[in-house]
Amino acid sequence: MLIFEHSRPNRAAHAQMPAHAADTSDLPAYLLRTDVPLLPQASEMDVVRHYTRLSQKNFSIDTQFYPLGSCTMKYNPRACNSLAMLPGFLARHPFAPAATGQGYLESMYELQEMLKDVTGMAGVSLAPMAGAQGEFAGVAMIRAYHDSRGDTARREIIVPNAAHGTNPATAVMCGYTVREIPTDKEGDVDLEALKAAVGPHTAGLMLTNPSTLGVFEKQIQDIQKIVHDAGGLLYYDGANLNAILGRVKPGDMGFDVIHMNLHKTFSTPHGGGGPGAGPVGVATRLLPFMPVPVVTKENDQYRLLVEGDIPATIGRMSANHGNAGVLLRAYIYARMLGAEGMHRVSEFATLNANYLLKELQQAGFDIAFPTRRASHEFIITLKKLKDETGVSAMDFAKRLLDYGYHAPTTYFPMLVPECLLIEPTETESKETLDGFVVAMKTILAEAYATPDLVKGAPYTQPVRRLDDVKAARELDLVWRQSEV
Amino acid sequence: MLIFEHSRPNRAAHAQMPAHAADTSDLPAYLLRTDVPLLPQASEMDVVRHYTRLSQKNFSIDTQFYPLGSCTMKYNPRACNSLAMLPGFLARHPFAPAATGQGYLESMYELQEMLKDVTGMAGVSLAPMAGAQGEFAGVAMIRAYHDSRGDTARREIIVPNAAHGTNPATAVMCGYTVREIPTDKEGDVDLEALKAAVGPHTAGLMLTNPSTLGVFEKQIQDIQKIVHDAGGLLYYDGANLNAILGRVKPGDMGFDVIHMNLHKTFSTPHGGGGPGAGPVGVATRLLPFMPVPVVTKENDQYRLLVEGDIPATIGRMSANHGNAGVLLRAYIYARMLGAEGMHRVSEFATLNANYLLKELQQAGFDIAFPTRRASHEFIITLKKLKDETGVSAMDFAKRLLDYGYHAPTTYFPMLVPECLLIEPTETESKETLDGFVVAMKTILAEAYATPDLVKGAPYTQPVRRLDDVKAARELDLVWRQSEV
Amino acid sequence: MPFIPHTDEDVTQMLAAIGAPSIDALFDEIPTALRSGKLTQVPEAMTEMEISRLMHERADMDGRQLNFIGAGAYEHHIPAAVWQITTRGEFYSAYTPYQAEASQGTLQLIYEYQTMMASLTGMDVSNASLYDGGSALAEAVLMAVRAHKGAMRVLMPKTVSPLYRAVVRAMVKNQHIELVELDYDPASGITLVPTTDMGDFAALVIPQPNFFGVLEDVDALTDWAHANGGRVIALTNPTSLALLKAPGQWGTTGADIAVGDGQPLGAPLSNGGPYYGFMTCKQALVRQMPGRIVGRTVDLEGKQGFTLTLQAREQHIRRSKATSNICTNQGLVVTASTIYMSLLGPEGLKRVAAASHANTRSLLAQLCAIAGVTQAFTGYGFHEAVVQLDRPVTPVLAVLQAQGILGGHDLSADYPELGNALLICATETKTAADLQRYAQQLSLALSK
Amino acid sequence: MPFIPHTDEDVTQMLAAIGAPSIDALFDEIPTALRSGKLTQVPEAMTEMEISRLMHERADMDGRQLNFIGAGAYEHHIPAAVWQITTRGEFYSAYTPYQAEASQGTLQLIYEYQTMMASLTGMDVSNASLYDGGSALAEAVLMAVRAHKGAMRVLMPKTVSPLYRAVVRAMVKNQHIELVELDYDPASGITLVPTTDMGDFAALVIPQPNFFGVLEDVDALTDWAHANGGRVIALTNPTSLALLKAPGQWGTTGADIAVGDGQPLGAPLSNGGPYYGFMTCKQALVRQMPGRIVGRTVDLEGKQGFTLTLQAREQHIRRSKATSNICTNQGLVVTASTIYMSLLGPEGLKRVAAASHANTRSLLAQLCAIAGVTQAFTGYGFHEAVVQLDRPVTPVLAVLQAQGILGGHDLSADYPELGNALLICATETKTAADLQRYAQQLSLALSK
Repeated sequence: MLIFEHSRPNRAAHAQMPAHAADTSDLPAYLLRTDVPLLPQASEMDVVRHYTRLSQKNFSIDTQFYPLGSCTMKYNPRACNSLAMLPGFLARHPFAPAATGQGYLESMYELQEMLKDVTGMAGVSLAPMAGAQGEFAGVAMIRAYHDSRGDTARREIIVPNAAHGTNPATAVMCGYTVREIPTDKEGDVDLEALKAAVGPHTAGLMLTNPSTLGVFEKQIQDIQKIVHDAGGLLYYDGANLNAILGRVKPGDMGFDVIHMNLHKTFSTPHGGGGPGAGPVGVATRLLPFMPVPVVTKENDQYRLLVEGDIPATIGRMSANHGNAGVLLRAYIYARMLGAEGMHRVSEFATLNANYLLKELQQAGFDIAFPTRRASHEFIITLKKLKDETGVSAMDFAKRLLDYGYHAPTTYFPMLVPECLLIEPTETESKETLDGFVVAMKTILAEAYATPDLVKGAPYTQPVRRLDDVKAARELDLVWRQSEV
Repeated sequence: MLIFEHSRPNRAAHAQMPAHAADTSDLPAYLLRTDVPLLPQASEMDVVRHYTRLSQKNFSIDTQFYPLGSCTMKYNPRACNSLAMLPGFLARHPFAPAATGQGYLESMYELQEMLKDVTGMAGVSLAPMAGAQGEFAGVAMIRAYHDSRGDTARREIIVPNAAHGTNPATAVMCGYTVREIPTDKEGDVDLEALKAAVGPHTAGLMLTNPSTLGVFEKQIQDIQKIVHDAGGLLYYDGANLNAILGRVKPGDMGFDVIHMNLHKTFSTPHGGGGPGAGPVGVATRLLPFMPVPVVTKENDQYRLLVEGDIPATIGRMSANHGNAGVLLRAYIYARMLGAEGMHRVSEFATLNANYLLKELQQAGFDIAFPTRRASHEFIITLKKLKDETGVSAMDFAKRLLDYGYHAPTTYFPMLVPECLLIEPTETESKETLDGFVVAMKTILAEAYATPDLVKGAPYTQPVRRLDDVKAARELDLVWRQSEV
Repeated sequence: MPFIPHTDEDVTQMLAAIGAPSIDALFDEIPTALRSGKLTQVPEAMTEMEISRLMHERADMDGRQLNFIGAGAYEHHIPAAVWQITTRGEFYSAYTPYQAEASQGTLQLIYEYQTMMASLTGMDVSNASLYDGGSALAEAVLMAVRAHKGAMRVLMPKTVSPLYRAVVRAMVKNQHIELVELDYDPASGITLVPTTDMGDFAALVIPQPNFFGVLEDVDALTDWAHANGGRVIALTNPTSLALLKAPGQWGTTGADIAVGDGQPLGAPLSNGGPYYGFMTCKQALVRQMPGRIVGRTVDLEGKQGFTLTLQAREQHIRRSKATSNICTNQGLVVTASTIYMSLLGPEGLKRVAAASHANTRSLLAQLCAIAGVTQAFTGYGFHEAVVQLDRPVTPVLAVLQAQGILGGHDLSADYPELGNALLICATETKTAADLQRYAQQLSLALSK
Repeated sequence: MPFIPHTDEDVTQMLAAIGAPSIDALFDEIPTALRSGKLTQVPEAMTEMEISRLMHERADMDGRQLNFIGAGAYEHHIPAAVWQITTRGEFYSAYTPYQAEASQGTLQLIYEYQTMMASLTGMDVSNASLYDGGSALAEAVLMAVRAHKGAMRVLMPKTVSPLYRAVVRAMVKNQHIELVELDYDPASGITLVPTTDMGDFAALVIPQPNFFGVLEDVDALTDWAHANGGRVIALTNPTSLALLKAPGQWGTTGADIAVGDGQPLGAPLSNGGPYYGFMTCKQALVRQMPGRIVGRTVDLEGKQGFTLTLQAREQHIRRSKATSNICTNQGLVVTASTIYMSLLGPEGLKRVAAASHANTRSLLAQLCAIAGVTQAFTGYGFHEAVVQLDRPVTPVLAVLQAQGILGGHDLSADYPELGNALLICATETKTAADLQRYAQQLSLALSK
C-alpha cells in the first residue's frame, strides 16, 4: 500500500502544523499556487506506521550480512549516529560565524589531519559530498595543475578496464577523453599497454589499488614511474582503502591525489544510497588547487578557508561544507578506532576475505584469480555453473536472499564472466562467514539438482523477481491520484 | 537463535568497556566472584543485529492495529519520547538538589494540576509506578482514613464481579477482605446486592466506570449514595478514563480516590509490558494521606514534598519520584492535546467504538450488551459460534494475527462467555476499522466453512500456536550453557 | 485535532452507520448532571514545535553538573545502541506479550534477560522484573513471609537504604508484618551477626554492598540466618556482581531470594525513573515469586518459542489469591538492560565495576588527605564510601554546587549518629581530572 | 579491538584454513618498501564513553543562538518522528537498492518521494535526489546543454545564490559551457526580462524566490526564454511551493527542469549538510536526467513492486557516456524528507510557508521602523528580505551575536552595489517575542 492510499481530503497530522493559517494576502494571485500538491493527507500514526512497516521490507547491515564487494558494508556504530545528531551540531547554520561552531570545526580539522596521515598526503579537503564528487575534484585538480603550467596538451586520462564506471564518467565531466588499458591474467595492469598509452597527451592515470579485482597491484611502483615520467599525475580511487588502512599509504605509492569513500572505510551509513562523503587528499604540488572550503587553525581558533584564501582553488562542490553530518560520523568512528584500530581494520578485513576465499574454493567454487592473495575482497566466477545448468550469477545472487544474505556484487568487474565480487569486511564473525559458506554450498547443490528452483528465486522476499524490462519500457515513476 | 548462541569466550564489544581492567586487589578473596556470569560475549554488531531482528518479531502500535479492550492501545507520539529523553532530563540524579531540576519539577507540577482538573480531585500524587501501585496507594489511603478516625471495624472492600483482577488482589495486599457483588443484565452493578453488602464493616467500593463491560454505570449517583451513607469510600479504577476524558470527572461522580493509567489515557508507551505510571487523585478528606513525594511550588520554585511535609502520608511507593520519564511523556502528550484535545479524545474514542460495534453487529456478531451504548469499548460473545463450530474466542483471536491485527482482549471480563473485548481508541482511522471488520467477517465465514483452519491459527507468525501447558509443567525459565 | 484522523466526512458517515445524530448523543447514558464543563487547568494545545521548544528550554535548565551522588542510582555510560534499539517502535509501542505468537521479540528478550539475571545473582530463576529496587525488596519480604507460613517478622539491617526501608514499610504494614531493625558496627560499617536470640523470623535482608558502600560479611550472615530458620533476601547492586560473590554462593547454601534495582544496567538517572527491580530466587520458591515470568516451550510443529508462564500466580487469573497485585513489569527498561548486558558482557561489566571501585578509592584517598575530612568506616568498600566533615554538610554541598559539582548524598538526617556524614560515589564515568577537581574544590570549601 | 569480533582462537583457526602463518603474511604481495609504519597523527582509541563525553562538550560549545540566517538553509521544525524512523537500522544501514527484492522499503519510499516532488514542482517526473541544491543546479545546466545539442551558453541571473553560481562554475567550466550573468533591477530586486538579443542559449535559470527573498516574474521570464529557444531551469525553495505557483505552471508551458535544495523539508541545518538536491522535469527530458530513478513494475506473479530503472543512463553501465558521474543519491535525507512531507501534508506545508512569510514580514516591518534601517527592494517577497543599514554590517552582527542573536547573512561582499545590505529570514520557528527581541537588540546596536 502506498502512502497516498492512506490519504483522505482534509485529514492531517495536526500537531505538526502551525495552529493557524497565517495571512499571505499581500502576495498577488499571479504568483500563487492554485492546486493542492499531491502530498499525503494522513494522521501522524498512519505515517509512522506506514514507514515503520516499509522499513521492515529492507535488508540492512543491522539485520543481515552483506558480502558486497567494493561496497565495504561494515557495522555502522550507533554512537556515531547519536553523537553526530546532538542538538548543538544539528542546530548550527552553515553561515553562522565560526565562533559559534568551534566544536564542529575542531572535529573537522582533526579529521583532516587523521586522513592526511592514513593516506600519506600533504593536504585534505572534506568538501566533496560523495566518491564521485571526490573523483571530480581530483581530476579537476589534475587539470588545474597542468593548465596552471600551461601544459594544455594533456587531454587524456588513462583508466584500466576493470575500473569503476565513475572513473571514465568523471574524466569526461572534466573535459578529458578516456583511454582504457587492459588487465593481465594475474589481475594487474598490463604494463606494456600502459607504456604504449602514455605520452605528452597524458594528463593522468586513475587507479584503484587494491584493484576492483580484489588484488593488490604488485607493479604499482613501476606504474607510478611510467606515468610520472610521462608527465602525468596519478589518481587513487579510494574505493578499496579499507584493504590497506594503516598498512600502505597511497602517498607512499606515489599517488598525487586520492579520494576516500567515508561511507566505506570510515563506516558512515550507506543510508539506502547516500549520503556519502568523498574527501580528497593531495600531494604538495596540488595543494594550491584544493576544493574549498578547507578547515584551518589559526591562534587556536578554527575557521573555513574559502575562495579568497586558496586563490587557485578548483572551486566549490557545494554551497556549504559538504555532507557535514556524515563527516562528523566518520570523525567519531576514527577516534574510536584510534591508530591501532585502523591497522586492525585492514588486517581483519583481509583475514576474513582470504578465509572466505579458501572456504569457498574448498566448497567447489571457481576463484577468478586463484594464485593471488585476496585483498579485502575477491571474485568467484560461475561461468562453469552457468554453462552446465543455466543458473546465472544473478539467479545465484537472488537465491542468497532467501537464505537471509544480501547478494554479493554481481557482474562487476565486467571483465570476469558471471562473477560475484565478495567482501566480508572486518566486522563479521567467523560464524557468520561459516553460515554464508553453508548457504553458498546449498545453493550450488540446488543449482545442479533443481536449477529451476534457483532461477525462480527469491521466494521469501516481499516480492518475487521483478520485471526490470517492463520498468524501463513502460516508465511508471510517479503515482497518480486517479489510481484511488 | 538466542543471544547466547552468538557468544564466544573472550569475544567482546571493545568500544563499550573501560580500556583497562582497574586494580581491585584491595578486596579480599572471600568477597569476590570466582565464576564468569553467563552474559553474552559478542561483538557490538552481533548484539545490534540480534535485537534489531528480534524486535521485528513483535506486533506493536507502530506497525499494527490493536483493538485491545481495556488496554487503550493508542498512538504514542514520537515527540514524547525524544523530548523526555533530552540530555538534561536523563542526566539528573534523583537526589540532586531541587535547584538543579526546576525544568523537570515544573513540568511535574503542571501535570499534577492538569490531572486534578480532568479527574475533579483535590490533590494528585504522581508517585505510583503503575496502575496496580496506584490502586494500592488508593486503598491504603482509604484504610489510613478510617484508621485515623479510629473507625477500625471497616475491613471489607466491595468489588463488582466484572472488576480487573488487580482490584481484589490490591484489597488483600492492604489487609482487607474482598466481597464480590454481581452485575445485572444491563451490565450495571446490582443495586440490591450492593445495598445488602454495605454496612459498618464496609471500608469502600472499587469501581471501574465505564465498567469493564464497556458501558457507563448509569446508577453511579445511587451507588455513590449507598456507599457513602454506609460510611465507606469510593475508589475509581481509572482503567477506562479514556472513555470520559474531559466529559465526566470522577470527582463529580462522588469518588474519593482515583488512579490513572498514564500508559492508557495519556498515551505513554506500553513498552512490551511497562513501565507504566499510576498517579492517584484524592478528594479533600484524603489529602493528608497522599503517597510521597508530591511536587509543590513555593515562591516560584518547585520542590518535592516528602515524609516530613505530609506527616500522615501512607508512605512512599519508590525510593524516588516514581517512573519520572514516563510522567514526562504524559506531560508532553497532555500539553499537545490541550483542553480541547482532551475533550476530543473521549469523543472520538466513543465514536470509533460505537461505529465498530454497529458494523460488527451488522456483520453478524453477537453483542454482549446490545441495548447499551458502547463507551470506548464493547464486548462481543462467540458463544454461539463455539457451540456450532467448536471455534473458540481464542482460536478467533489467533486467526486475527494472520490478518495483521492484534487480537482483542479475550476471556475478560470473565462473566461473558467466549468474549472479545474490543477497544479501537480514537487514533485509528475509519479505514482501519473497516479493514478490521472485513477480517472479522472473513474469519467468521472461515469458522463455519473450515473450522480447523481457524483452530490451527496462527500460520504467519514467527511461531505456530505455542504449548502453554508444557511451558507451565516443564518450567524452562533460563538458558543453560550446556545447550551449546 | 492532534492524533485524531477523522475527517468531517468520516464523522458523518460513522454517525449515520450508528444511527446517532451527533457524537454528543453517544454519551446519552451519562446522567446530565455529571457532564463536566470546560477544563480550566489544562492550557490550550501546543503544536509539537511549541512543546519542543519548551521542553528543550526546561531540559537545558536541568544542566549537567559533575555528579558524585550514588546512594542507589548510579551514573554509568550507556552505549548508544541501547536506547536506539529499545525505542524502536516494535519494542516501544508493543503491548504486554499475552499474545505470545505475535510477541516473540519481547518474550525471547525477557527469557534472555532472566538467564542473565539468574546467572549474575547465582540463582536458579528470575522473573521478568518488578517496578524498582525498593518495591522489589518489599515483594521479597512478602514472598519470604508467604513461603515461611509462620513467622511474620523480617530482619532489616539499618545499612539498607533508608528510602528502601520506607518503601517496604509502606507496602507491608497493612499485612501485620514486623520489620526488625539490625544495627551496624560503628567502626566497620557492617551489620554484625546477631549474638542474641532474635526469635522467629521469616527472613533476613542482607544488602551487598550496603548503603554506606561497605561490603557486608555475607557468608557469616547467610549461614546465621539459615541456622536460625530464616531465609536470606540478598539486596545487591547488579554492577557489583560482576566482581563480587553472587548471592547464590553466599555462605554454605546461598541466599534464597535476590533483589535489587536494575538501574545501573542501562537506565539513565532520569530524575529517578523509570528503573526496574530485579528478582531471582531458588527453584523451590518459583511459585511464590510475584510478577511475570517467561518460559520456553514449543509450538504445534515442535519449534522453540517463548510464552508467559505460571500465570496462575497472577492477579488477572487468581484475583484476591494472587501472589501480588502486580500487573505491569518494566518491560522497556528490561529491554534496554538486556541489550546493555549483552554489549558489556562479563568482562565489560567487570571492568565497569572495577573502574568505579578504583575511582572511588582514589577519590576517597584524595578527599581524606584534606584537613577536616575523615573516612567513616574501616570495612571493605565497593564504589561508594562515607566521609565525615568537620562541619555541617549542607553548606559545603552548596559551595560545591555553585562550582558545578554535586558532592554526594548528605547522610546527616537519616543517620544523625554519624555526624556530618557524606556518601560519595565515583563511577567509571569520572576521569582523573574530575576527581582532582572535586578534591580541589572541597579543599577550597573547607579552607574557608 | 573495537568493532572486530575475532577471538584469538578464531584467528588461529582461520589462518590454519588459509594456510598462512600470520595475518601479516596475507599482505606478502605488497612490496616491502611500501608498508607503512605507525600512524602518528591518529590518537589512541577512545572508548564510546570517552568520545561521547568529548562530543557532548563540543556540541555544547556550538550553542544554539536565535537564528535569523536563511540564505539557502532554513530552520524549520522537524517532527520527532522523522529522524526516529529515518535512523532505524533498516533505513540507516541499508545499501543502495540494487537488489530490488530485498530493498522494497527504500524503493517504495523513493517512488513516493518522486511522486511528491513531481507534484510539488508541477513536473512530470523526478529523480531519487542529487547531492544538494548547488550541484543539482549544475547538473541541470549540464542536462539542458546536453538536451539542446547546440548552444553552450546558459543565462544565470545574479539573483541566484552566489555560492550556487560558484558551484555551477566549478562543475561546468571544464566542459566549455558559458554562464552569462543577468542583472537585476536595483529597485525591485527582480531579474528583468532581457530586452536585447541574448544570442543562442540552452537555458535560463529562474530562481523563485530569488536569493534576496524576492519573487521573480516567473511567467514573463519563462515565456521569454521559450520564445527565444532556451529551456527554463526553475530553482526553487520547496517549502515555498506549497504557497507559490509551481514551476510546471510558469508562463504558457511551464519550466522544463526544476531543481533546488531539499533541506527545508526535514533536514536539520547541521553545519550545512547532509542536505539533498531535488530534480524534476518534463517527461520528454527524462532520459537526459542524471541520478537514480525508481520505477514501479510487477514481479513474476504480477504483484506490484519497485526497482531502479533507466540505469542505462548511469555511470556503472554507460561509463564514459553516462549522463553524469553521479553515483550515490542522498537516500537517507530523502527518507527523512518523505516522512516530513507525509506528516506535514499540503495544508501543513502551506501553513509553514505562510507562517514563515508572515513572520518575515512582521520582522521586516519592525526593523524598518528603526532609524538607520531601510528595505532594499520593492518586489514581493517570500520569507527572506534584504535590509540596508546606515553603517557596515559586520560590527552590527557582532553586537547582536554577543546578545545570542544571529542577525542574518551579510551581503556586502557578494553584492557591494547594495551597500550595507543584510539578508534576514524568520521561519515559522520564531515567536512574536523572538521577533521583538531581534528588533530591540538591533535598535540598541544602531543607537550606539
